[in-house]
Formats: sequence, structure tokens, C-alpha cells
Amino acid sequence: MKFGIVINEGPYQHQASDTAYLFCKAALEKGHEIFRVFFYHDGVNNASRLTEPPQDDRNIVARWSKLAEEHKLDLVVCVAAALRRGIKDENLAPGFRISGLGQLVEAGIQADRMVTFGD
Amino acid sequence: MASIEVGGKSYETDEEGYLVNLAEWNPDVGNYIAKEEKVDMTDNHWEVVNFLREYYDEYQIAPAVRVLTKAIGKKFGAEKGNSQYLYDLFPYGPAKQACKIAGLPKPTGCV
Amino acid sequence: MSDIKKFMFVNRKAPYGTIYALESLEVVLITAAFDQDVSLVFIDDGVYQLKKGQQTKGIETKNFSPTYRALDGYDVEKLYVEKESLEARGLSEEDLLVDVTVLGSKEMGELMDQQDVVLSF
Amino acid sequence: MLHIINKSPLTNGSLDCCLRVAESGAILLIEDAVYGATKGSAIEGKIRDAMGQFKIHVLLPDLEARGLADRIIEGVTTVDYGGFVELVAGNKNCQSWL
Repeated sequence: MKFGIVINEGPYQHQASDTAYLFCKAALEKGHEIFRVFFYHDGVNNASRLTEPPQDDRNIVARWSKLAEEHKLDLVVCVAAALRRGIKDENLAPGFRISGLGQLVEAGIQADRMVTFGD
Repeated sequence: MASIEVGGKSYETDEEGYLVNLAEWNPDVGNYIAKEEKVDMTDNHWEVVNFLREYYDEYQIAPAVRVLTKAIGKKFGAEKGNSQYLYDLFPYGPAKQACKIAGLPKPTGCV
Repeated sequence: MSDIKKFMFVNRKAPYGTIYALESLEVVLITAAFDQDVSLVFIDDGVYQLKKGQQTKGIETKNFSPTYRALDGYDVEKLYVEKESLEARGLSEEDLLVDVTVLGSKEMGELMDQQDVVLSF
Repeated sequence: MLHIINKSPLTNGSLDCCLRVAESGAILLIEDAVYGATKGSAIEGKIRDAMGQFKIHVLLPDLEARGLADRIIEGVTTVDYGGFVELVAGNKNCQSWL
């Protein structure tokens, strides 16, 4: 089955990104496909390469990049939300790309299920 | 921050030349931006630009091209309600170019 | 992409206190371009998004409430408000800035069941 | 239909709203909503009532993280992330009551 994922909250402030990550990992382990992960609202902050958590904490951004690399995930950051919050190509972590809201709608059309994680 | 000089007054713009403060707009500023864009403003051009400003005043957004086309057709006649007509007036697109001349914000959320 | 899906946007948050209402509206405007079956529902504090007479000068924030009136031009015509939420806030249809269909909770639930994609922000 | 709740029902109205509007189907409590799945809370009765109409699940890792895995209300089913995935896949659609 093809899943589309929406993440509306940034890392560390809210559990949404953690839950979404563990959901994606479990779905992939079960042989499902993640069609796209769309980062919206403060969720765009999950894509900041400049994030430096303490070493004894999980690295949420790096974890997404790694999962994307291993499974060829499409991590899309909403351009309108990103520009509002200072996320640009220059500070984008590996595996993420910036694109329009149409990518969210398209995920809704293409995926069998859409799951939203947020506050 | 960039700026443009029109009639001895300075207007702030963003890097792409969109007016920063929408309230500062006046027809001279529109004409100036049009010249920069190499658009020769005719009555037909002003019709669209003025329509965009009225639309923005009323709804606080610049309309999507599809919505603009339909609305123009309804208001000014079917022969004007098609994207060919609008692209002939504004070769770089009614959303980008006409909005810029009208002093409206850059259309975001591009598909 | 010829298949048409039923998209429902569930608005349960008030405007201005958080950005969710505004960014939700932005998604709706984009979705309109994809020729899908779009409905918007307003439940709980989401009904405050449609309150007439919003004046945002004092908080130096853009008033995006007039944009709801543009939805019709975008062919987004299905706007539903939950009756219970409206009543719980002392509001009636006359307080709203657009025409909506008022539904009881259970009718709202049935409508939600029929959707393909339910998005809430 | 699957209804996902992520806020503590003791301080937030999301679960109430879901119970008022939703017809039937499954409810999954995740993140801070897992407090709703525990015995002895002020809303235990509400959860028990809802069981007649909905199948209620709780995300166990979230409950364990909060030190309450030993207090689950009888009849609430625990799932791990894999079970969460299957719930989404097994229902026609889902809604996150954010």
C-alpha cells in the first residue's frame, strides 16, 4: 500500500515528527511504500541542516535524511511555509527538496492513505 | 533591500522587483514597473491590472490564473476570458507579471 | 491524474492564535486547481474563522477572512459548519461571512466517512 | 474509518469532538492521548461508553514512555507502530483530530 505522510510540527518541540518517523519506518519494514512525506507549517523546520541537537539526543533531521537515502523517500518541504520560516535551499538537509503545495495535493491523489501528524 | 525611484520618491521592492508595501502603489509606480518588464501599458493592460487590484482589495489574495481568466471573461466579455488573451498582454504570465505591475504580492503556493 | 478523489479539510482551530487556519486555506486554494471534489468543514473553534467583522489592524496581522469569500470563484462550494459548534459559541449563520450548509454532528460524521482524503491542520 | 487522537483528553476537547461527530470505526490514541486509555482517570467512564461504538486502540510505546503501561483499561487494544500502520491500511480512510 502507498502512504502519503503530512508533518505539521517542527522537531523537538512536538512529538509529531518522531511519531511520523517511527510510523514510516514500520510501514517500510512491512513492505509498504511511502509515496511522499510532506512537511508543512512548522514541520518545514525538520529540514534544517543547521540543526545541532546534543549528542545524547536523537538527531531528528539526520534520521529523516538517512531514511530517505535508504528507501529513496521523497521528502518535500512546502515552499510557502519554508520561506516564512527561513528554510531555503542553502540550509536544506540531504534528501529534502523544496516544492509547492501542489505536491501535497498530488500525494493525496496518488497515495492510498494520507496520514497527518501535527499538534 | 532593493528600491525603485519614481517621480522623485523611493519605493522599497524585494529582490525580484515586487513592491514591498502594497499601499504605496500608484499608477506611476505601475507604469514604471511595466517599463522595467518591457510591457507597453494599453487600456487593455490597465483593465487587467485594475481588476487585480480590486480583486485583491476584496479578497486579500491574487487570483489563480484560472480564476482570473474566468472573472475577466465575465466582466469584460468572453473574447477576453481566455489565457491566450492574458498571455498576449503579459508574456511572462498574468500571475507573475500583471501582479507585479499591480503592486500585489508575488503569487506563492505555485503548483 | 484523471481520477477524482474526495478531499475534506477539517478546520477546528481559531484564526490568528496560530497559523493553522491561514495555511489550511492556502492548501484549499491550491487543491481547487486540481479539479478534485473538495469540501471544507468547520468544527469547534474552526467556526470562528468565518466570523464576520474581523479587524486585524490592531494586531498588525493580515486579515485573511475575506479570502473565504473568494472560494466560490475557485469552484469550492461545499462549506459545512457543525451546528453544535456554532451553538456552543453563541453564533448563528447570520454571523458568518460566507454561505454555508449547517449540519448536525452525525450528518457531519457521515460525510467524513465518505471521504478519500481527510486533512486537518 | 480510523480516528487518530494525539492530545490528552483530560485537558483538550479533541476526543470529545471526535466522539460527538464520528459515526463508528476505530479510535487510536497516540502521544499525549494515551492518558485516556488508563484506569482511574476522570474520563475512564467516557472511554468505556465509547467502546460500545468504537474499537479503541492505544499506541503502547507512548503509554510505556509515560509510565502507564500497567494501567490500561480492559478492552482497549494495544498496538505498536506496525499495528498503527495496519490500522491505517485496514480502514478506508483516517482523520487526525489535531
